[in-house]
Amino acid sequence: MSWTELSYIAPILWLVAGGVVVLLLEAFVPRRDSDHLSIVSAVFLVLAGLSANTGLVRTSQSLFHGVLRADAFGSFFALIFVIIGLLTVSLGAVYLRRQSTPMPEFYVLVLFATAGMMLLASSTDLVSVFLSLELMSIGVYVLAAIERNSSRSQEAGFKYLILGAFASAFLLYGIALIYGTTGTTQFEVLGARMGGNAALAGNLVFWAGWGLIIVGVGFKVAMVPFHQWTPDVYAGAPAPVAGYMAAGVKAAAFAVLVRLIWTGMPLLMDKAAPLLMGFAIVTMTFGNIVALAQSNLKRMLAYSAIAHAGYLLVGVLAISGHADDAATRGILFYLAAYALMNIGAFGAVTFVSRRRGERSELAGFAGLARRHPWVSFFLAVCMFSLAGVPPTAGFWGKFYVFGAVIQQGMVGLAVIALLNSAVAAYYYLRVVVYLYMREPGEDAYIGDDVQASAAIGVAAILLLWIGLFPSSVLELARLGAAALARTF
Amino acid sequence: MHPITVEYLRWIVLLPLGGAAFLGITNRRLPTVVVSLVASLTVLGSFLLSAQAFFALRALPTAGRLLTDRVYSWMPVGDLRIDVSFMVDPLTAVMILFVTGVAFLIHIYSIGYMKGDRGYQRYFAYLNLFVGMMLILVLSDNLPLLFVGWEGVGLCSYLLIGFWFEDLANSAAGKKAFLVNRIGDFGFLLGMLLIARTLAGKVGGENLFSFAVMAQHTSLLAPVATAIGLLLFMGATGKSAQIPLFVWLPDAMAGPTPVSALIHAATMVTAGVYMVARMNFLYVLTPTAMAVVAVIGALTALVAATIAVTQDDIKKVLAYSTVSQLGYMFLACGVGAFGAGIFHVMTHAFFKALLFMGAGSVIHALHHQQDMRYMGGLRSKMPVTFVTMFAAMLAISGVFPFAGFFSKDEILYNTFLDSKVLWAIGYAVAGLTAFYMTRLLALTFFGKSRVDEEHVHEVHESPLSMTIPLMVLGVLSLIGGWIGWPHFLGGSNRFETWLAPVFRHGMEGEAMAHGAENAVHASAAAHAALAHGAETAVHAGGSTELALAVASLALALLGIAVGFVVYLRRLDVAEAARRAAGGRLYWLLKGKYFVDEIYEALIVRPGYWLSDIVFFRFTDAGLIDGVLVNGTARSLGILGSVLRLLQNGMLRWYAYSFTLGVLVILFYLVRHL
Amino acid sequence: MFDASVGLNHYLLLSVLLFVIGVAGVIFRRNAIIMFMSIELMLTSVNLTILAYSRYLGDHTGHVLVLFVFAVAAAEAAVGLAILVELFRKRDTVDVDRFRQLME
Amino acid sequence: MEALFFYLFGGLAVITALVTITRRDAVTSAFWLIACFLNVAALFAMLSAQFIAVMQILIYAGAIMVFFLFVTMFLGEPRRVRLNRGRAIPLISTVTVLLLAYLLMRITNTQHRGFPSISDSYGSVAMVSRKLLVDYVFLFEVTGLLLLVAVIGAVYVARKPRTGVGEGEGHV
Repeated sequence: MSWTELSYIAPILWLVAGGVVVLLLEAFVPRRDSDHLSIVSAVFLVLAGLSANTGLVRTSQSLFHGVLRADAFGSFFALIFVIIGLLTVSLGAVYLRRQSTPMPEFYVLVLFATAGMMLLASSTDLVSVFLSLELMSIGVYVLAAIERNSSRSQEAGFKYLILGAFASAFLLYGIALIYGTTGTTQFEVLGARMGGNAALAGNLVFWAGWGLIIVGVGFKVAMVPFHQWTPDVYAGAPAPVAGYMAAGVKAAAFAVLVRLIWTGMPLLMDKAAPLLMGFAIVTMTFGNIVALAQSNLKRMLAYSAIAHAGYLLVGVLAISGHADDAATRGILFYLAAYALMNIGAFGAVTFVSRRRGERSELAGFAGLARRHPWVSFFLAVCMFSLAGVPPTAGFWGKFYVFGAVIQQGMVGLAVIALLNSAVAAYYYLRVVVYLYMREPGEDAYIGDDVQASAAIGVAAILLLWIGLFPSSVLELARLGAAALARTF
Repeated sequence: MHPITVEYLRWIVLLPLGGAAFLGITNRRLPTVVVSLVASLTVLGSFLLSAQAFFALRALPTAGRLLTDRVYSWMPVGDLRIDVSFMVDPLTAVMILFVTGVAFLIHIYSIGYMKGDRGYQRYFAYLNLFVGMMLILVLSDNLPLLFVGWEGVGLCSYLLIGFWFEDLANSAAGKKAFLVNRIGDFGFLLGMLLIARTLAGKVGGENLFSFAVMAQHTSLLAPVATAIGLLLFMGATGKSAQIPLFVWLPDAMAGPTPVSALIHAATMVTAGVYMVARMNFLYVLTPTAMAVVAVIGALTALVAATIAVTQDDIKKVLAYSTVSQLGYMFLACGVGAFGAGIFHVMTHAFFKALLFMGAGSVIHALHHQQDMRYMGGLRSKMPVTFVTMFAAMLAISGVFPFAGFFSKDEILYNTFLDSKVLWAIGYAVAGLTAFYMTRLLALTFFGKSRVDEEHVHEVHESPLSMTIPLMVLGVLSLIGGWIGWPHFLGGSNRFETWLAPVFRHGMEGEAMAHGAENAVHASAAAHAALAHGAETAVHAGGSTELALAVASLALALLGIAVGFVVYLRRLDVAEAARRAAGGRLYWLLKGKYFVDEIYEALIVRPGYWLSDIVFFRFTDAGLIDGVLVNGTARSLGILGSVLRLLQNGMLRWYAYSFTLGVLVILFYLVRHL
Repeated sequence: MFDASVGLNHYLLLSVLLFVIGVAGVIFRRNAIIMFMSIELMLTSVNLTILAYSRYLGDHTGHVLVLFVFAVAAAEAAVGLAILVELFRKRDTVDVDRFRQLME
Repeated sequence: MEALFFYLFGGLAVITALVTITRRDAVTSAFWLIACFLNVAALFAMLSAQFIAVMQILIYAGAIMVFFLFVTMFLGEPRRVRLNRGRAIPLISTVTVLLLAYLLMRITNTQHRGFPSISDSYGSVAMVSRKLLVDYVFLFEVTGLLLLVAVIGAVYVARKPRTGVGEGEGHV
């Protein structure tokens, strides 16, 4: 553990330091409100963001005996997580201000869980994958249950934890089987051994290991049928946390999935493609169909999250393993856009919510545009982005991912995905209908918080900005994808 | 040949968009005058810039008529370089001129029409946004940017249809429009991705979606041209309301009348035609796709026209008429006469916008009465509206020398060269068009007044801001076609000549595609279109064209005559016919106006059978409404409600289904290894 | 020197048995605490697999992994039981079938 | 001799595990689970993982299970949370579980291999700690962070809310 190595993981260290500082501040400088803590957290997140991506553009450095890898792929995700963290902290501050009891642990947990996400995205060892996944998850379990006065929140946390631990056991089983059959947990060695080993290709235990790892990661990305926690937990957790989960946990899990797929290319794809294809189709179709029947924004977003997991899996299927892989690039871009639109959408729930009870029924959003034209506009942008309407970032995400799929010759799969997103437009659109074209009812929601609307605004404006000028984000995504190609 | 860069092209788009942003940001806080000025002046600015571009273009030699404005590199990474880049070639010049021109007139008209409406500012913001999006669509030099405009106009159309959102049916209509368009967009997007797949990595880092690059690489596209052409056309059927996706347009008439005039007559619905014409280099590679375009166009024209005959709602008549005329335009593109199609797009924009705005004027005067059964005799009370609408009627019916005559004649002539059957359909539709438009005029302006007693004395001509646009468009409906004065009448068809460079590729490509035995015929068409070329070809076609023109003029006049006779003189006959025909027919027409017995036997009954049973009830109500629109939504919604029962909150069930998933994976692995 | 009677597959099969018993506990039991303990059983059974493979490979990575699993199990138990206690205070039950405020 | 111990401890582990998940009341279950873990620890030891075996007894059977017991008793069990018998779902789930067992066994049973001989130092504290504190020292630190998060979380959730605002809204 040299200083050089530590300097590569500076973003993670900043976050951990930030968490500790917030913890100490809370213990020794107690205050009634916790706004100062949100500022401290934001400062450390910014420091983490600034320290990311330094000198990693063309290098790919193995760290700590192959446990982590510092490369552009990891730093792309580090930047995403910093943005997610910043938006979550600012929405969380709004949420915390409304609570009767202080819960400064919110910031600590967000910082630590974000560190876990970064670790996960840089992990190149199955042991490290397991540990950082748990570091992230445990933080998020508590975050989901953070509203102590609400048994809904705690039920959400508990359900997530039980199912998460259940899934972890399967993931661990998969790791055990792969370790046993290959004798290694390190991605690089694993990739090398898979490359020149015919016996391994026919080894059932080895493939069962991969299958169980897909189960474990599939749980985190909400792949059907491992998705069941998603609607309940999104609905029960406070909106800022739900947004954080939708954006961050999904991105981190896809990061590790993409790294794993690259490690096992091309053998893994040959074997797993039909299986993954089935899961991808079922996942997006199920998510979209059930989302049609939702009348609650948070639940709708949960099912939409499932559907988007399906789209992303379609993208994963198109990973070719060649240098300059279009699918990987598309997935990275998609995840960045997806994170913003979800945080924006859940932010709107934060915006209209009150101390007692969260407000996320669609009916309550009726006519919101008259009272809050800006927030409505931002929310509409998020919805259009989710639906993939140009020129928002969501359009480019879909364009890139599905384009890569077609380029790989999987036209049928792309057709299914595109039909799915055509259906999906219906329920995203319904939100816009409510915002702009419905008379507000008696219990119509109103919001008053400037900070919340600013956070949603940042997300929406970034979405538009990325949609209009996608080149910078795409360049980062390209570097990230290229890092994988060069490494393995 | 290097295109000339002119930076003002972007301002054609940015002016209305800026206006929309300004009006949107200062939500409901500006005085009416400021709103009106900002909204209409930005569009006027666009019009003036378009005119400047047009004249700049005209000053250039024929082969070099291309202005571009590359704003920035949108997507510069890897194989897929995409620019935000605008261009004006002769085709675009025509489009932007009439889009901005008509839009400006409609803005002026709206100032009067929307006076006192609560959402005045919001309305103009949407209208400006729409114009901006439409201009992006036609100015774009590549497909993805065109798609932005494509989706953008769909969005604005949706917003404007649902403008009076107090009426729930309106937002439902908006939803229908959006959804049908999404189905079309699905095809469009897929087509675009197929192009990317075909061209990626083969065009050397250029903007592979730009029309120029695609046109240069038609040999690469040729193997998949049919698939791409059909997929893109699927998008066009959605946007331009063709079979089977035409159902949204009549419902879309729920919005304010100027919106119908702008979006559902003059501009947005023609986007599909524009796109097909723009992609002419691709379509000529694929006779199959061309045939599909032509057949769909002809069928839509016929079906919509027969439906229009039976409608009582004045806006519904115009809506179906629009669908029918759009069919004409596709028919033209399908037979390779892209120039004629665009010509009809332009003339149609003039007279159909006029018809809608005239109808709006009537509706305005009658306190939102849209049912023609409660109109009549308005001729003397609304003279300006009457005269201008009469001109538009003559134009759409194809009476010489009104605008519609020239464009319709050209379409029919070109169709005749390609297929006699399609020509016969088009010819019949021409007669039907004259008939139902006459019916509309007769019921609205002639005969005795059937206006509600309470309002009958209040009926008066609309204010100047509404009548001036009517008059301008009336003049355009008369003279707008003269720029395409055909050779056989001693003109030089300057419109065709003007567009010829754009469709040059197309003509050559078609000659290649048709193979040896058809090459002569195809090149004859090419020469006819190039017009100033081979004198002999023109001459040979001249007599046929003249004969066809006379025939269609005769049919139009016959249609008009029959229309007037039936609806002014023989209403008693119609009344008797209704009783004779029994309740079923009454149910069909839901009104008391019936066509003559002969028409009933010859046209309405088959037309009814065709339109109502086959297309309306089956296609629209059953298939489209039931399955596609509500179907996807409702039946999937029901399925969704069932599936969400899986989400029963039972932790153990979640763990169980999780385990089932694991079983599936393990079972798969055991079976396949 | 190979032990002919008990080999790697014996340990693996035993581990499968324990794992599936754990899965059964999670699926069948309504008592949240027993459910939780079943998950601990699953983790332990995986540990057995890991150690068997480690022994087979003569490698110590598995040992390290098992130690980490201990830590993770402890962490999950601490957080999970804490949430459960709070839930119990509000709902007065540990029957997971009655944790159904969130559904559909 | 080794086979005998394997079947003895293995059999006992399976039996105690089965008993664990079939007891009505969680306290009893916890005791049986501890018994199961002790048997598993013996199996660990047979796999030359002496250090892990000790840890299994100390941490798992000791600390973690004591924690379970403590919480269970704190909650005032038993609350008549029964096994639900006689419903359709358990039948299907039984089939599912048996299928899972069958598939996993069929998969793992392909490894028909004995154990190679290894050096005496295998599994010793020294060897394990070298691996842990050299190769995996970074993850060792991460584990510390993980436990810190768990402690913060657990303390936060279980702690009586500090009703600083005096709203009196805090639930009991």
